[in-house]
Amino acid sequence: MKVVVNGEARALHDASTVAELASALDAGPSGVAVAVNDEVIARSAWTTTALHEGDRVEVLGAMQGG
Amino acid sequence: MKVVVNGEARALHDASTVAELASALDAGPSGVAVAVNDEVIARSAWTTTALHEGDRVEVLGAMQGG
Amino acid sequence: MKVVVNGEARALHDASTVAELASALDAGPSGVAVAVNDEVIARSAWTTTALHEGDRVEVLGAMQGG
Amino acid sequence: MKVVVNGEARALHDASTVAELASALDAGPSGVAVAVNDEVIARSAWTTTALHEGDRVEVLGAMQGG
Amino acid sequence: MDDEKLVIGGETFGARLILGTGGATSLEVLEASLVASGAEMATVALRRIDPTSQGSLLGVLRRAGVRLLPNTAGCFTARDAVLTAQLAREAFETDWIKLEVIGDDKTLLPDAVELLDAAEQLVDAGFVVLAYTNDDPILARRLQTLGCAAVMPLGSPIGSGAGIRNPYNVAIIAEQASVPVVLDAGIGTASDAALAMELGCDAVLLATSVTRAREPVLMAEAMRRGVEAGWLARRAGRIPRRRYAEASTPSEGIAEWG
Amino acid sequence: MDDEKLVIGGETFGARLILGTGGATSLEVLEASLVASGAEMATVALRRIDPTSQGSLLGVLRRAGVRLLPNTAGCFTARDAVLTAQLAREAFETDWIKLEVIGDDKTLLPDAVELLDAAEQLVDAGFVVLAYTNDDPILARRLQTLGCAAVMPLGSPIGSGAGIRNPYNVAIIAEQASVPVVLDAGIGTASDAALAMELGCDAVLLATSVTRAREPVLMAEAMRRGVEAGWLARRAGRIPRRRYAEASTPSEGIAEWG
Amino acid sequence: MDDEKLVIGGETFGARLILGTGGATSLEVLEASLVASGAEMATVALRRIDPTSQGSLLGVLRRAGVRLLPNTAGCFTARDAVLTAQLAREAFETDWIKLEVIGDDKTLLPDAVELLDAAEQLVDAGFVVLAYTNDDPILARRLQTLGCAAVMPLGSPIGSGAGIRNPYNVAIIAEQASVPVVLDAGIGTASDAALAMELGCDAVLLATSVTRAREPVLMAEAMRRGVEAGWLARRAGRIPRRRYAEASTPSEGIAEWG
Amino acid sequence: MDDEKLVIGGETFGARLILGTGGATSLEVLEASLVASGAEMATVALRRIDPTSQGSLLGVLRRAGVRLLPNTAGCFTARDAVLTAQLAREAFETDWIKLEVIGDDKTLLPDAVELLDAAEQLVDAGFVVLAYTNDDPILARRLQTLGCAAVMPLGSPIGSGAGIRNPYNVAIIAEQASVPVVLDAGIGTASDAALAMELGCDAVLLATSVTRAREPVLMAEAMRRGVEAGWLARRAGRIPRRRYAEASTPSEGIAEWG
Repeated sequence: MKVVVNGEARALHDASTVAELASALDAGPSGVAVAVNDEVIARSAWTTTALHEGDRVEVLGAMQGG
Repeated sequence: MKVVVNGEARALHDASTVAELASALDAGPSGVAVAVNDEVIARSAWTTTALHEGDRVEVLGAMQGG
Repeated sequence: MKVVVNGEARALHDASTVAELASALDAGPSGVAVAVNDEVIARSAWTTTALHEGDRVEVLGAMQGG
Repeated sequence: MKVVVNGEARALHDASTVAELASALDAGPSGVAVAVNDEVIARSAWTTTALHEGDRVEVLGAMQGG
Repeated sequence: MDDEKLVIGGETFGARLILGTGGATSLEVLEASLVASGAEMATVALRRIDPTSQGSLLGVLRRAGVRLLPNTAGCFTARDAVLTAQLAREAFETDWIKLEVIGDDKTLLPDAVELLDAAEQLVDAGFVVLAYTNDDPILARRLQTLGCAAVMPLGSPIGSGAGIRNPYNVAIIAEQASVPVVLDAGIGTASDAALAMELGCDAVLLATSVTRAREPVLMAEAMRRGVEAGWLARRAGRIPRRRYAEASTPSEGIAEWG
Repeated sequence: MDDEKLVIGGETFGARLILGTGGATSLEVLEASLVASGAEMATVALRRIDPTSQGSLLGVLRRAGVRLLPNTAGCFTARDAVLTAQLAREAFETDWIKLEVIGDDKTLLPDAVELLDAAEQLVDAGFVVLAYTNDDPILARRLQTLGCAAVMPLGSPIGSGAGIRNPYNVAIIAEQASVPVVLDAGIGTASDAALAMELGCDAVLLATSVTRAREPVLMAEAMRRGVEAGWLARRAGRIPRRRYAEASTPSEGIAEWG
Repeated sequence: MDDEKLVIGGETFGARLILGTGGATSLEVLEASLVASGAEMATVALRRIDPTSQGSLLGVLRRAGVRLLPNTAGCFTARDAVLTAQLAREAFETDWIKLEVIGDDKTLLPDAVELLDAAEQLVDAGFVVLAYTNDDPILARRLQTLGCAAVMPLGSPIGSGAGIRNPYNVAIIAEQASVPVVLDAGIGTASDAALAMELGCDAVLLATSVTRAREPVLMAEAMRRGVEAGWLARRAGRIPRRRYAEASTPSEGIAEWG
Repeated sequence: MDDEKLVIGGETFGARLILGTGGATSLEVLEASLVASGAEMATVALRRIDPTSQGSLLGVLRRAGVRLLPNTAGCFTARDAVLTAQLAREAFETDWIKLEVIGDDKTLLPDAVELLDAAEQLVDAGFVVLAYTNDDPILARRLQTLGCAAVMPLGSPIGSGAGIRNPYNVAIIAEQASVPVVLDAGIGTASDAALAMELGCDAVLLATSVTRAREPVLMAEAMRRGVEAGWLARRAGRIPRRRYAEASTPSEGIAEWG
């Protein structure tokens, strides 16, 4: 299936979860947050949240700012 | 009956209208506006608007300001 | 003889006067002042003031300024 | 004899010196300077500087300032 | 100059000074000040009538031939301001309103939230809204977007005479505006009025600085010329500010002495 | 206003703006600027004549009917300034001199020592000395005591357009002066000129801000009105500056809503 | 000093300087700057992760032992700001949020309407909200009333280094506040930071002035001392400003010469 | 910092704050203020001795280990200043002198002419002259050329607490100087002291702002840190001032919402 991750198209195998995506992106054990279709996904729900065709995923982390 | 005009109690004969009150206050043909119980009374409706016991009437005119 | 007029060398015939130099420079009847060797020469003295070899002459007029 | 010390008349026995006056004023071993008739008297000259009738003496010391 | 008139709410004004009437010690002084100021619009407040002394203020304003600009001074809520505007419309037969909604008795500074609410209601009700606002460029843009006929940022608190405390913000508001910008509050003296125009404002509204000056009529005249001076200067294109000098007299051709 | 004319060196002036001529791009523009400014006095410098282009500057100034005020621009010593003043007297048949003695090429700031020396020599030689000075009140007092006809403190460096950097000193100079005080240098725009007058100056002398403006003639007009505005405002007696607001619309008689 | 600590959201801070991390040229410089600044809280933004370079910023901040203050930089609407705050809470395990909702790309000035909306939502959702606001005292009061833990007025636009353009408004905000006031934006140099504290602010938040200084670590140290200096000076009670002099050396006892 | 000490008259100072002693309410407070300020030099005046109370001021200054800097406060002529300096040399066994020659009782502003005369005489007589001057760059240069060990321009009149009224002139003086520049007069609070250093001064001399603060010892500490902050900030190289914003948080990588 195809999803959009941080603004770029990305092919994932079916039934991928947020946790798997985060892992693929090398997201560490903390400091990262995920939203799917403008909904925040708590870290505790990453393993149980499946992604679907066309989902817009934002994977965000710390950057200098402010 | 008793009404409150510009913050002060005032006795009026029953069935007084806004127009009569305005006249009693020497309000001229223009430059004055009236509200009864926080509702604006158009000048055209002054003669047909009866006052009632306890009405709060504001009779306002031009003053230097601003 | 040679004199220096407004910073530039200039050959004059012997016995030249300030008046002759001013005239040669098209200096009008007013608006011009002359100094020779750092001395102011009054206009009334132009015709009687002879120049000498090596004199430094400043011929000055109005310019926008200030 | 009479002298003026710091703006006030003061009677001194004849042949008084600056050193004696300073001592009378409790001027310490340092921190004080003396002028007589607008002349600075070096401390080394205090004992040898006699005062005379009518001398104006300024005896100055440290004060907060600046 | 003739071809660059001030247009507010579809109406054209030759004068760029608007006079507030508050504080005048007598109607005679007010009338003379109006004339001296050259103003074509003047504010008026709405207050409970005093049977002993009504009427003549309007007479003065009519004789001066100025457009009335009722205000909502003293209102703290959108609801009071809207009600006041409606009553002013009845009393003075004009849709024009100087909208003031303040948030504080001590500073008389505008309350952005109530101001926006009132502005929206009044624009919807057909008023020509000239909105007194603080010097916040984003708020000014919102007022403009809502349909206000003019935005009127303050220079400093009403009546303070403290001039224009943040000229940068006033300049930014003027740069971004598509409706007239009127500097409204804080002017203390003529140079303040000139500066307002130089910063890009289209007009200046002031009251206290004239009415409470030692000589109000003289100050009215001063303000008129100050506004004209600033308006001309802006159009004339000022020289840049430099840190050091730039000789106005050329050094070429300078005499040399021995 | 008629009864409060500016008097310098025994001569009366209706206008309180003096125009410097430096920097004008053409004599036509200069002439139009002079007219628009209303100035009755204008400066002129003395430089080596250029046979190809002499004469017409004086023609312009004569047609404009202004009094000539020759300057000593570019002089670094009392001796050069005195010599220049003497030559100017010969050339322009006037005892009036704008005395400039500068200490530095970059700032063109006056040199107090040479300035005082030159002022003393020129006063003794019968000149009417208008002395360009920095904003030092003590130096200004010394110049006045020497017999200068006017003291002319700077607002900021010549041609910088940086306005009046130390308004306090200018105000102190004006308070203490018994001869006219002319703000001379640094004016950038009309509000600066108005401010100078409000601070207590009797006149303003400016050149670059007009001659190098994008539209010199418009700016000349702006400056004229700015000076008038400031002069009127000072006489009108401004309101005090306050930290907080002071309502111009009274709160008495305000309507009360349920 | 020990007994007058800064308390925000129930937490006590010894340092009154908060460091923004934006603009640092390297994490090493940032870390050294943090140490030099003495800051106990630092901002962090939330951006799309870059797989090639993640992680170490948090490491730096943890080593420095500072509290994380995520921001909502770049958000133009309440909705985006709230979403960003929620994600920051997930990512950084903190309820604290520096709320920025801007109205304009060029000025980065706050949008009062969206800001208030977001503040209300975030306070309701249990966040400790430090609200970046303009210097509008009425808006600041509204933010406080909504339950913000701190109000953070700007001195001038973010990153402008233009200092505190309207010190009066900042002082009014500080006078009226019952929650800490943090000057947040516009600081350019140490005297600006000192001035902020002297005006009544409880702390200063700055980033660009340190991270983009020629020597960031030195500037971090300068800012630390500047904040301390201003804080001490305010508590010490400054002398009044006078127009004229007041001798510090007494004239009594001065010698008299003949 | 260690390698950039202040050197005046061949002597090295670690502290860049010099304390004037005038105005302290007691010697105890003065002593504590000296310690808190970190000053290594302090001024002292010369006045007629008061037999009832002499001696202890010098004791305080000696205990504090500071260098004495006698002043010529109250002198209006070169002659009085020279005489005072000579007496100070006798009394305090130091060639160092803070040279003040004032022209006016109300402003206490320096008199350029008498100041230069006195400076020349004192330099010739072997004094180390630190000259209090106004903010005139040309005068400052003359003092330096005469051989003064430091030039000490005022920010505003002595004791006025009005800060630095013309920062441009102070910056120009500092740029051009080859001897140390000490800001001496007008400092009101810590941000003023920081600003003086940022403008390029090498040190700050102040008295009233500490001695007459509500809490002198606290203010002395504030001033110390203010001077350090400004000195560090200048060396750190501040960011430029901008009219508009410059984001400190990058917009790259910002999340996008549907």
